[in-house]
Amino acid sequence: MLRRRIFQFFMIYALGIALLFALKYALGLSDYVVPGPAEIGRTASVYAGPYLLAVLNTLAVAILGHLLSIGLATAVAILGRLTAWVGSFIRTAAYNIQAYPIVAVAPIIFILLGDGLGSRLLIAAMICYFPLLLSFIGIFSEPVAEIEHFYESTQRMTWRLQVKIRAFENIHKISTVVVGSATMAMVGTIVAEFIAATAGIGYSIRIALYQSDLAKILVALFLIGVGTSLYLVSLEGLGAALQARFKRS
Amino acid sequence: MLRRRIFQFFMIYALGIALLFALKYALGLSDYVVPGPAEIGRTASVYAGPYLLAVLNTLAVAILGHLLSIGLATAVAILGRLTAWVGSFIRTAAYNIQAYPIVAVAPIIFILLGDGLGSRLLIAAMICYFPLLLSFIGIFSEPVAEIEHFYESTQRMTWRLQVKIRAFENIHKISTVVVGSATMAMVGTIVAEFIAATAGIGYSIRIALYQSDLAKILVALFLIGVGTSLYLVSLEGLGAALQARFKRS
Amino acid sequence: MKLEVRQLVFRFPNASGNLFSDLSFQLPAEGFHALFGPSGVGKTTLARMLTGEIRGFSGEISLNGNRRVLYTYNLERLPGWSSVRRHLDETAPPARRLQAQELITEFGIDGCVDSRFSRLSMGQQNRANLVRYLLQEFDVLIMDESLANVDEFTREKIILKIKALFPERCFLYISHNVAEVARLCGRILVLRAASKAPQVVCVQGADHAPESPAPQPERLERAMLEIVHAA
Amino acid sequence: MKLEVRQLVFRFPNASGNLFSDLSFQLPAEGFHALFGPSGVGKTTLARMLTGEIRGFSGEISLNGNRRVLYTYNLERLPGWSSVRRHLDETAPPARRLQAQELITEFGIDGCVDSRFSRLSMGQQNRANLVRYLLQEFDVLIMDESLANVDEFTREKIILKIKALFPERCFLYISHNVAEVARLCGRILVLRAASKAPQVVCVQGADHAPESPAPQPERLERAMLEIVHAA
Amino acid sequence: KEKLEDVGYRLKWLYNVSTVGDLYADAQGYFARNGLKVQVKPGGPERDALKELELGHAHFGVASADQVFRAVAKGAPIVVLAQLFQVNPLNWIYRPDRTPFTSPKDWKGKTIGVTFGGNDETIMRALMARYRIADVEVDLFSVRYDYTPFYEGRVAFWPLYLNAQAVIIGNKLAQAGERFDFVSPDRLGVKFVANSVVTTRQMVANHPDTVKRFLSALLQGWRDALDPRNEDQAVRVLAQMDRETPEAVVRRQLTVTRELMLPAAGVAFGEIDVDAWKQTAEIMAAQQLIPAGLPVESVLVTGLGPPP
Ligand SMILES: Nc1ncnc2c1ncn2[C@@H]1O[C@H](COP(=O)(O)OP(=O)(O)OP(=O)(O)O)[C@@H](O)[C@H]1O
Ligand SMILES: Nc1ncnc2c1ncn2[C@@H]1O[C@H](COP(=O)(O)OP(=O)(O)OP(=O)(O)O)[C@@H](O)[C@H]1O
Ligand SMILES: [Mg+2]
Ligand SMILES: [Mg+2]
Repeated sequence: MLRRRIFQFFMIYALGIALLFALKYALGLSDYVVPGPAEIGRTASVYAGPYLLAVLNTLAVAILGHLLSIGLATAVAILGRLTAWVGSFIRTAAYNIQAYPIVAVAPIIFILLGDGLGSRLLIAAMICYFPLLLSFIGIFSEPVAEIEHFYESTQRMTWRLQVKIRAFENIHKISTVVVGSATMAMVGTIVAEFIAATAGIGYSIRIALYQSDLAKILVALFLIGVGTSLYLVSLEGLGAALQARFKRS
Repeated sequence: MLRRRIFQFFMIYALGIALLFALKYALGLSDYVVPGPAEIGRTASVYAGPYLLAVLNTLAVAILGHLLSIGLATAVAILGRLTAWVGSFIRTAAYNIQAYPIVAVAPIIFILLGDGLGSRLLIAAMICYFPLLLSFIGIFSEPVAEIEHFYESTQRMTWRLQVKIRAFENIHKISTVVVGSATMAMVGTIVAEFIAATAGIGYSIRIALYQSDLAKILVALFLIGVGTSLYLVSLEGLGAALQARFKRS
Repeated sequence: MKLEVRQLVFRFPNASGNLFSDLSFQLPAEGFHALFGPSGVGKTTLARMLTGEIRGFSGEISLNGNRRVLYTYNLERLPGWSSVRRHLDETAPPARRLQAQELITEFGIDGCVDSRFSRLSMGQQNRANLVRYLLQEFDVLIMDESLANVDEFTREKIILKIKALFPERCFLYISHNVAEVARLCGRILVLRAASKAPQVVCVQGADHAPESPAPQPERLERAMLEIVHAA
Repeated sequence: MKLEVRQLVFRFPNASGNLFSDLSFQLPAEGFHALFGPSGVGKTTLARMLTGEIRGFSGEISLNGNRRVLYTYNLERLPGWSSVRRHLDETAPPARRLQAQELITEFGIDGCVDSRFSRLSMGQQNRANLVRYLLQEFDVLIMDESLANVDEFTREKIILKIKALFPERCFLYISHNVAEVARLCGRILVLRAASKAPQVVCVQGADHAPESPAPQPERLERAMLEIVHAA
Repeated sequence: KEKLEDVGYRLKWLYNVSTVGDLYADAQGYFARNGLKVQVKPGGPERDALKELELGHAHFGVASADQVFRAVAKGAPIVVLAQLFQVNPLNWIYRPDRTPFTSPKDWKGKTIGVTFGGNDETIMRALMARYRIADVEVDLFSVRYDYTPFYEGRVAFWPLYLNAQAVIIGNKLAQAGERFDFVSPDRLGVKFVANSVVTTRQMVANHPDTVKRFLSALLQGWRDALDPRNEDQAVRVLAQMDRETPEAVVRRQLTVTRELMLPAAGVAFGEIDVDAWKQTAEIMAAQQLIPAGLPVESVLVTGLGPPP
């Protein structure tokens, strides 16, 4: 699994680079538009180390943000199931806030939260939780009649039970979305770092852009890809294990 | 429906503004940090017109991008169902590319597509399609045994049929995600405009940010909210109509 | 305190004709009774009306204080996160844990209740689900083909057990097995097409009870004939 | 070209004991036969082995050229995007459209096939699904309680129709109704607990066919007794 | 040992050469010696020192003149303590071989990059006004952090900071064997003030002593950081905070920074060029970015800094 994913990622990355080089030599773009292999190698040898640390830093925050956003999505989705008005109000709120580009909201966030991990986490979570929310709303708002009938007709149904039933019936879909949203957590964190300009690989990317250094960016993207793949694999492992535990006996 | 959504949005917006004002008067902040009602009113009277046009412009692109991303997600999800290796390769690709912050990839996109509508659309679609993809992969990769058994055992199953069956069984979830992802399309377009374009509300927001003019941003956010709500409502209407068509007879 | 239905008239929206036109019957407050009739005649629909799940009919349904009408059908499932036994324990009132075990044994599912519901055979699923309901508080329990996938021998055992354990409750058993209902049920409500009048014919069954002598063959014969003719 | 099973041994992973220990039987290449046995004894499992869906057993199953073994069960559903009739038309080979209509009428679902599957009553769903399979090419069709929710009268009509239309095919009918299988089936494979040997006893049924005189009561009696004793 | 006074200092941009003096003063203990414990916080695109001053997140900050005027115009209680850049580092890079430049007249018919809403737009419009170039005569291109359009030659003049990016971009072009040069608004007579040290009126009124001690330490730090004799030290200090920029580049950047910051002989470092501020205000007023007749002097607090 891990081997495969990493290998596949390498292939994809190589493909991308190849495409860039093809373009470079086809259009005869000079080194400052698309850096040559030599320069990329040089950059890698210098920055691989520090960037790796930055990526790990980012990954740590991303994992936190991911957990946060899972919690957030679950909460909102459950509230969104509430009686007509309140529920739709909460959904409207979630949707509308989502429609605001983080870049526009960021200054306000900084005013309210100041800088530091707080706003970084919040921004990451805000970017990552929405895909989760959408699936969760869809899943939690769709009854599973053959199972729920008993609890309904014996007045045993509580919202927790209902959520549990629907979540369990859709465990496969849920784990797909949760695993997949890990990448959103990653990108969310990077963007947060990018605009909050604190630390992590997002910060390095910002500087690389400022220095118009595509080589650095390519190195960063490579490490981000590796980091993400690792996280994805471990999550998939976790998900598989959990599902197995339930399929057993 | 429409009335309710718009009303709810107004409430949410009012809430946000109230919060800011509370902050303003509590800390005695100048109009520069948090603009006062007068200031906002003045800005609105001047910029409401042009910003409205900008929002409509953005909305148009967003709708295009939304369609694009729905197609993209469907395609990738269907390909992702392919035999073990290819499928997982495509998923890996989709996931890893997703993990790249658009800001970091943007330069490459511009090199490839130049600026203009092309990259604007692509960026919007890339930001919006992933939530769809996640749900679609989850849905399309989960068999519906009681329905598929017949087609499997009579060698009638084609990938189109399979997708159709699974999509139809999950029509509720799908329409939830599709409708919800409209907001992603909106934010995606705005971000795209923010980093790329010279038109649309995202572009206006960028300028307002440079001028650190919160009043303008608040006006923009208001119009974005209205635009998004309208789009959401029409989509929900559409979805309901479609579902009704199938529930009939 | 009998259950009574008067002049029920109903048609499904977007259905061509009436499903029920002037349907009336009574049911005693106790005993094990049957709702019988050809497939598609409206048994499930009628049941869901008694529970109030389906509305929009004219005529009246008076439960006369039978407050708790439960409805169970053969397609129900138990959640998958724990074994059938645990679910039964969790949903049974503490006072009835013992009875739960008794039912499990008598219904012949002791061997499989420790695995998850999805692993059970259809008949095992039917029985596990039914046990669940029997452990609840109810005045009337409507069993919609709840034993459809169980073999006849076990089925009779189960029904006799139910009659023995809950003599004061009212059961309405939907089944397609003439011999079975004729032999084991008290009243047999034979539901017929809306064209026929009366739409419900009530046949007296042999109402065979445990520890009582087997009903005479001719009595059974008669009941069965009445049912078949009515249907 | 008979269907033959020799010394089948199987246990489910994480199941305590063997489900099948040394199970053997034969089935003629033609005719309407039954697979009978108490709930939970392994009928469905055996069926899914014949179709190759369940593997990991020892012993051998030789279809002897019965290439196309189809398996249908009573919980199957038709997709919801168009009416039952359209689905039947789409899945029937053009040559058999007429037969499709004939089956629909004979099975008594003409009145409901124009609505979507989810609207049908359980018995109607059973029948609609079965029609689908009968219109396919197959050598052996295993019907796992495919008529469980249909009334006995209609059920007999359906089975007789099937026997009349497809005399050269082989059917394996899983049912819990002793009288029915004794009356209508040729061979009745009675499947028993793994503890008993042989695990399958083959009883000769009355194999009643359309337009043939009703089988004598005593013959039926005998068959039924044999079945009950075997089980 | 008496405890130091805590002070927050929000820079305008990320740690880079334009902040070397701020970091130097901190690293070399100048603040400490003046009894201050200063937290030097990096700025950034979404950061605004002025807002943080008002919110009390910081006591001092760095902002450019246009930011200051925008804030003051909206009633922000901001005052300027010192002016770091004597010459605005914002320039336009171009390739003389392709688009020779002698006077702004040469811009006619060319594509010029500006950040719409940014101060480079303001400066460009000021230049155009000064040299009577109508909007229609040039083609303004909206720039972002990605230089591709300039690299590909689609944009002839591209805005950048002479002491920061210019060195890096210059290297790239040089490596590619291309000649390049810069258009300096300052030399063309447009004096538009850049990074300056700011604080709130309350701060000056209530804690004049703190302000004095902070300012003298800060300016001392800047002077020494830019002193060629301390270059190695300055480079080391900066490298602590900004690992991303190679040393060689930093040294070049320092040289350029000196030229832009060190005042004429006899003028104290950090001296506020009042005329430049007035011109900045006029330029902005002319473009309706701020109301005309803003009381410029009242924003500038002179005479707090140490003597030359
Ligand atoms: N939602 C619906 N809309 C329209 N017609 C319906 C709907 N539900 C059921 N019907 C029709 O109403 C009739 C009665 O259905 P019902 O399920 O009550 O029959 P039943 O007696 O339970 O049959 P069975 O014994 O097969 O379960 C059937 O003909 C069915 O097609
Ligand atoms: N996946 C499984 N894992 C473990 N045990 C199983 C599994 N599936 C079925 N069983 C057990 O195997 C036995 C046979 O199941 P099967 O469904 O074949 O019975 P059946 O004869 O079809 O019963 P019914 O008439 O009720 O349908 C049952 O006791 C069941 O609990
Ligand atoms: Mg029914
Ligand atoms: Mg079975």
